Amino acid sequence: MGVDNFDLGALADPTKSHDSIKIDGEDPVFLKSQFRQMLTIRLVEEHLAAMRKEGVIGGPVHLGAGQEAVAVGVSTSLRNTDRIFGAHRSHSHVLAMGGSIHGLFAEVLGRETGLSRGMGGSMHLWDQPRGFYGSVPIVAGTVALATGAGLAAKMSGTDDIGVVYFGDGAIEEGVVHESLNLARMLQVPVLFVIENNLFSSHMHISLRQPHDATSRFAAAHDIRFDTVDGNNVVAVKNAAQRLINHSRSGEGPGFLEAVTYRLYGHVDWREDIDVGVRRSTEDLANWRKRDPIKRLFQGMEEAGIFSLDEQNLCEAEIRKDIDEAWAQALRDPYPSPDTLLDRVYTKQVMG
Amino acid sequence: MGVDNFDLGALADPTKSHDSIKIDGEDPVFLKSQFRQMLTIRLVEEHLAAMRKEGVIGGPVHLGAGQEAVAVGVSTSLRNTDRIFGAHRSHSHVLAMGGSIHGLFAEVLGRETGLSRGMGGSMHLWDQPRGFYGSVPIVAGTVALATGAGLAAKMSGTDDIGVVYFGDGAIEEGVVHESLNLARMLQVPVLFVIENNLFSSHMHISLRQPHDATSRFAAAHDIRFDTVDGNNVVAVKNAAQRLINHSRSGEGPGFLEAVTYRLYGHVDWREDIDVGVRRSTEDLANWRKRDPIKRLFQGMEEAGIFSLDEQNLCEAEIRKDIDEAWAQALRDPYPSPDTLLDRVYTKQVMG
Amino acid sequence: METRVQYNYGTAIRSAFEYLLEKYPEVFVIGQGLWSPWYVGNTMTDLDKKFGKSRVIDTPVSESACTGTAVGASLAGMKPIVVHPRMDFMLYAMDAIVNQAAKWSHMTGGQGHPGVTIRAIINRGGEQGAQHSQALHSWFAHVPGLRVVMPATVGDARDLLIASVLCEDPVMYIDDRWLYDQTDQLAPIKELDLASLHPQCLGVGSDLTLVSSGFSTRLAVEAREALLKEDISAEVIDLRLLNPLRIELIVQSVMKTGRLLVIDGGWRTCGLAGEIIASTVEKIPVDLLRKPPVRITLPDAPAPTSRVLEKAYYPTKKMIVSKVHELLKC
Amino acid sequence: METRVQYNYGTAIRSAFEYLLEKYPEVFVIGQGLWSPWYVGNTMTDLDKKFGKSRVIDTPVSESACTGTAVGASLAGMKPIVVHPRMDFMLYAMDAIVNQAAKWSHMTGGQGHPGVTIRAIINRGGEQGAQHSQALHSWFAHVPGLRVVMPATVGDARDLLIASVLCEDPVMYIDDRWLYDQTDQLAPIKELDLASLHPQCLGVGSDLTLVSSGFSTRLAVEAREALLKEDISAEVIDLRLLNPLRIELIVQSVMKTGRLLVIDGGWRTCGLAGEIIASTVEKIPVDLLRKPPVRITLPDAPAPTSRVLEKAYYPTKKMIVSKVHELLKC
Ligand SMILES: Cc1ncc(C[n+]2csc(CCOP(=O)(O)OP(=O)(O)O)c2C)c(N)n1
Ligand SMILES: Cc1ncc(C[n+]2csc(CCOP(=O)(O)OP(=O)(O)O)c2C)c(N)n1
Ligand SMILES: [Mg+2]
Ligand SMILES: [Mg+2]
Repeated sequence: MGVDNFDLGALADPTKSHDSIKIDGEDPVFLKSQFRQMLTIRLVEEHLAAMRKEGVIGGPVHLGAGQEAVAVGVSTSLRNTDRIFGAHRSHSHVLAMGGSIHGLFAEVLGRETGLSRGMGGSMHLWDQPRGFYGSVPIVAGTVALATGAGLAAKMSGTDDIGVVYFGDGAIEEGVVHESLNLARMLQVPVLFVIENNLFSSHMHISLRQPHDATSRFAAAHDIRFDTVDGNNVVAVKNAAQRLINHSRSGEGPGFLEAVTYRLYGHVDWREDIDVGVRRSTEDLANWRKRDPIKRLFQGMEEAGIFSLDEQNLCEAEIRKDIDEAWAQALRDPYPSPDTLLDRVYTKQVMG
Repeated sequence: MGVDNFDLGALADPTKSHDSIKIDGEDPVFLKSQFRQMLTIRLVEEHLAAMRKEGVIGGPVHLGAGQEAVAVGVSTSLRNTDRIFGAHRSHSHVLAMGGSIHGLFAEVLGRETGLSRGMGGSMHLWDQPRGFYGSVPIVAGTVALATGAGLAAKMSGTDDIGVVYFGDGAIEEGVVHESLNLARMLQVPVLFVIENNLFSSHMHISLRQPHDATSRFAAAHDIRFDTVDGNNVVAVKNAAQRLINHSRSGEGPGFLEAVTYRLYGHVDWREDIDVGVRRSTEDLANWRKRDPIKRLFQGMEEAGIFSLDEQNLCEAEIRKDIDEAWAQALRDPYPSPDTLLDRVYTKQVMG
Repeated sequence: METRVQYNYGTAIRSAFEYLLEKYPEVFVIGQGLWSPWYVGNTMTDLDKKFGKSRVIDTPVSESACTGTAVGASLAGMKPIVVHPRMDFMLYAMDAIVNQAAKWSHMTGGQGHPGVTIRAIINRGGEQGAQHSQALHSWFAHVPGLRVVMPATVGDARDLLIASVLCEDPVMYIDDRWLYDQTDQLAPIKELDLASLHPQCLGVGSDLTLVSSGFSTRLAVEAREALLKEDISAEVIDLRLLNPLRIELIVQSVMKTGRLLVIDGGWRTCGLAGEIIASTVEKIPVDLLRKPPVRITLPDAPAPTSRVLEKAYYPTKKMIVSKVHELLKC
Repeated sequence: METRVQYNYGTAIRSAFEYLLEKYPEVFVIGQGLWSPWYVGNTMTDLDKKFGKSRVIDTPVSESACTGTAVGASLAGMKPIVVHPRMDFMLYAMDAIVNQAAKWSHMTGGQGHPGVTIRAIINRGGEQGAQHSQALHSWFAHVPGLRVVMPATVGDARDLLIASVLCEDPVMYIDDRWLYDQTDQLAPIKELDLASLHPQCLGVGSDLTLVSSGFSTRLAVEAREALLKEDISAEVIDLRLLNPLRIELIVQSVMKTGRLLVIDGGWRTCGLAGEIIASTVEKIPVDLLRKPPVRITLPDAPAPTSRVLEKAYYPTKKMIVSKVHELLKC
């Protein structure tokens, strides 16, 4: 049995793919909005990193800085009637669907005005009006859930889909394999998006799996898949669009492997340089050259549709939004301690 | 990513492989012992079927009649210091290692003299002195256990291996996929033997998986594998030997897919003709033509090394053993009810 | 007058499925054995033929993903029922049940409602042994966020399944194959609200209080009848709902009788029977208790296979009667 | 005189690992985070460097297979310890623990001995929320065949880990990160026999009995000190072993004091605290109880994240003291 493409090769090589993003044929207005979204996510996360370091944020934050192109590229083809699920590193997944910065901040600070009404923090986000059906930190915990949400869409006769973002670590959980098989057998419209950032906390993928291309499992389960440079928003967008169209038109699940890298360490603001294998200062420097935001900027600048001034203006606007949202969130109230038991069940026990 | 061999094709086609087993180059004495073992297992199971039907046996029996070539072929290369695990359909796995017919009968009857001292019945067998480390009816429940037992052998510096028999249904459990990855990463000497009999209780594999060759998962996990006609004891033996040598020599796990069919239904004596899809009278008749015992007999007879008379003699001897063992087991005592709590822990709570 | 129809516990369950599938397009069923004639007794016969294999879904052997899929579908507005033909198999599905379904409402600030129903069948006896006999209801009663239902009567078998599926919270509906042959005449279906469900008194009495659920309630009712012949008057309270647990009726009864015997078909340590005792004694002035409360449970051992050991393992009516005699001794 | 060495709870655990790995070639450790400097606090620092990565094995994110692998290795004569940095993650591994490890000895007629140790860390607080805070010890106490150990003191942290690993039965060793900073001077290691372990009295008293385990014992000890200043004399009993549960010492104590308060850091319903109450009242003549027994537990809700709710969620010394005041009133 011959399988020829089990390894990511150049896609996982940090010395490759430093070039600017090719934007031929893409709409400039659209590209600028993609850029703005990615930059927003980046600046939001940098802010969270700083506030966590200062101790203003009490709970853990898992930052996805460096991986913004995945959620932004995928969300292009999503709508707020889809059912999107995330995991522990999901700020980008919510924001890419237009989620409120203030809602995210308030949640991270445990305030009543947060996305999950202060009951979730960074690791449990909910923004159902925008299609975001939740994220949780149990690794792989949402993969079957998204399958079910996709199944629900199919049963209701809509062409909405389920989506789940998970990692190269999560695919080591058995439930993912079960879900791939079940989704395939029931022809569920669900997109499995794997952000392969080569790490599961301190463990490089080479310490955990014999090959680094996780889409080999999609192949084994007969699920249509694609593998892309996850730091190229245009590539992500195009691949996602194809797979999503496939699912919307009733042809079953899709699997998108986006190869990327996180610029922070596993949790909070540190860089985790000293931890595990193959997370060297040098690698990190190389991955910074592959920054999805920088590369999109370069591509647009070279094509003459965007300038440093425009970028600066954009950045200033975002920073203003962030500052306001943060200030507001800090003023927001905490949930009242006597609501502790209020949401265990939908209805309280009655007399 | 191209994978070319996801389907069993002719191996799963009941109209194929009716021919006699090719025995060129095999030792006649050895072949006769293989034949005797297979016939013993068959007759033991037919006896169990009859006794279950009569109600003499109180608990469920999952019969593997038709699948004898798998355990017999594999066990050829095993020794009693290996660590072999089974599942709900494991009579053959124990007997092929030389397990006692009386011990099995007594266990099935819940007697103190049984393989598991009357605490297990047909679905929980134990014969550690012969290398059999246990079988249990939770589907896939022993797959990780065998991985651990193989790891233990490696850590102790022996060249013993773990072995686990499981089914095409079991591979749908997530823990199997986790175990394949873990075994591969730790280079555990363990042989995964999948008896692909195309059914999981009433469900044909086509209702459960998009392809019928389960070894596609071994490929995805980078585990050396082979796929054979599981009703050809010579083919099973040769493939198992290669994979076992590979594991014994420190090269990690192996995966053997043996395609076969059970002649009884899922549980007890019935044939399950009316149940599920693709288990028709016609299919069953065709699979009977592919009977592993009949085909070996034909091969040996054609080669002039075995005759009908010899077969009859062999059968008569086995029947005598069976009758004696059964009679003895029926006379054996039940465990005493006041031992109910004796084996919950190795030591009782002390003062 | 209402017309009543004859059911057994098994066909009562089936009629609940039929009602739900007919009336609610959001209802679907997923689990192992649903296209089989034997997996789940007579409780789902031919539902796949009547409602189609896309609403009555038989599955690969993947308890974890199937349960998670049902949870996800419920978050997206469906009313799925996932069926586990044996509770033992659910040990593969604990993450979906305990980490996900039970917590989602709380974690999302009351916005996400995983209104999934998990039907877990207790299917023991018959020399099947330790991995095919478990009754883990006490585990689920321990987990906040789950509702746990354990119908003892034919009527409850039907009506509580319907109430479970219509409830917006995750519900463990636990039925016991040893009850399937019970029969009763049932009035037409009324949709009940699980959140306002109470335990029920199945027989008034004054000498002592018997508390139980599921199959143990059947034993308790039978024991009550036997005791009546000796002029011993036992009050039988059937819990129905184990989580959230409602203790008031039991407290009132024990205030009256001063004696409590709890019967449970699960293990003893940290089990339901102990919980009933603790919750009751906490609420009763010590001088109203005439005797220390007592429980009858499984011994703290896995289920054996051999028939002689099975006989010693499971609680019986006889054990209840003799425990009652002890309790009433001076 | 014995020389005593200064440890904290975390380094005491580490010293147990060191002792075991040095003395017993059959010991190995497998789990997530074992090559990381942060996953398991200071309890395993550099063990991989000292004993090699083939005996201290970090793994893929596969709790189910890793646990099952350890169970299988133990059946084959090894003494493995599988580490779960958070108990919550073990919900993926329930089959290996409950269907397999707990049952194998019984099912094989006492021939198979899965002497695996499962180290489950309670790692809550810090706004981590519902899936990263669970304390499921009551679940494991419910399962016959498992031994469950919950060390409260620095000495027990070390010695009970060693006893667990040397025990031929499957043992859940449950430690709590909130205890890691406790310090003590320890005498040299003595190998204990888990099967003959008893609860320990950590402070004699006559007015009431406080029962607890793990971190709750720390709260109980602190409460006892505070109460002493008010001339209230509380007896503190630390359970140590939750399964099989040994109740004698508690019964004796309550016979003496007539009052029982149980503190537990798990949920209430079908939890450990209720079990202690039930097992105690069953064994005590009702007229020896001066007051109904009382328990302090988590509220029956998942763990919240927001710091203000966390504060309301976890039991405190203050709560114990005020409950004691109530118990002693009139
Ligand atoms: C069931 C479970 N096991 C382990 C963990 C600890 N853990 C949290 S995040 C993480 C890494 C997951 O890696 P991956 O899926 O690749 O996501 P990434 O962190 O790279 O975004 C691990 C092991 C957990 N939260 N849940
Ligand atoms: C965890 C679990 N799920 C479901 C079952 C019910 N069950 C018993 S045997 C079986 C079929 C397994 O099929 P396969 O692995 O192919 O083995 P075969 O019966 O064909 O030998 C099933 C589903 C079980 N025993 N355990
Ligand atoms: Mg990753
Ligand atoms: Mg099969």
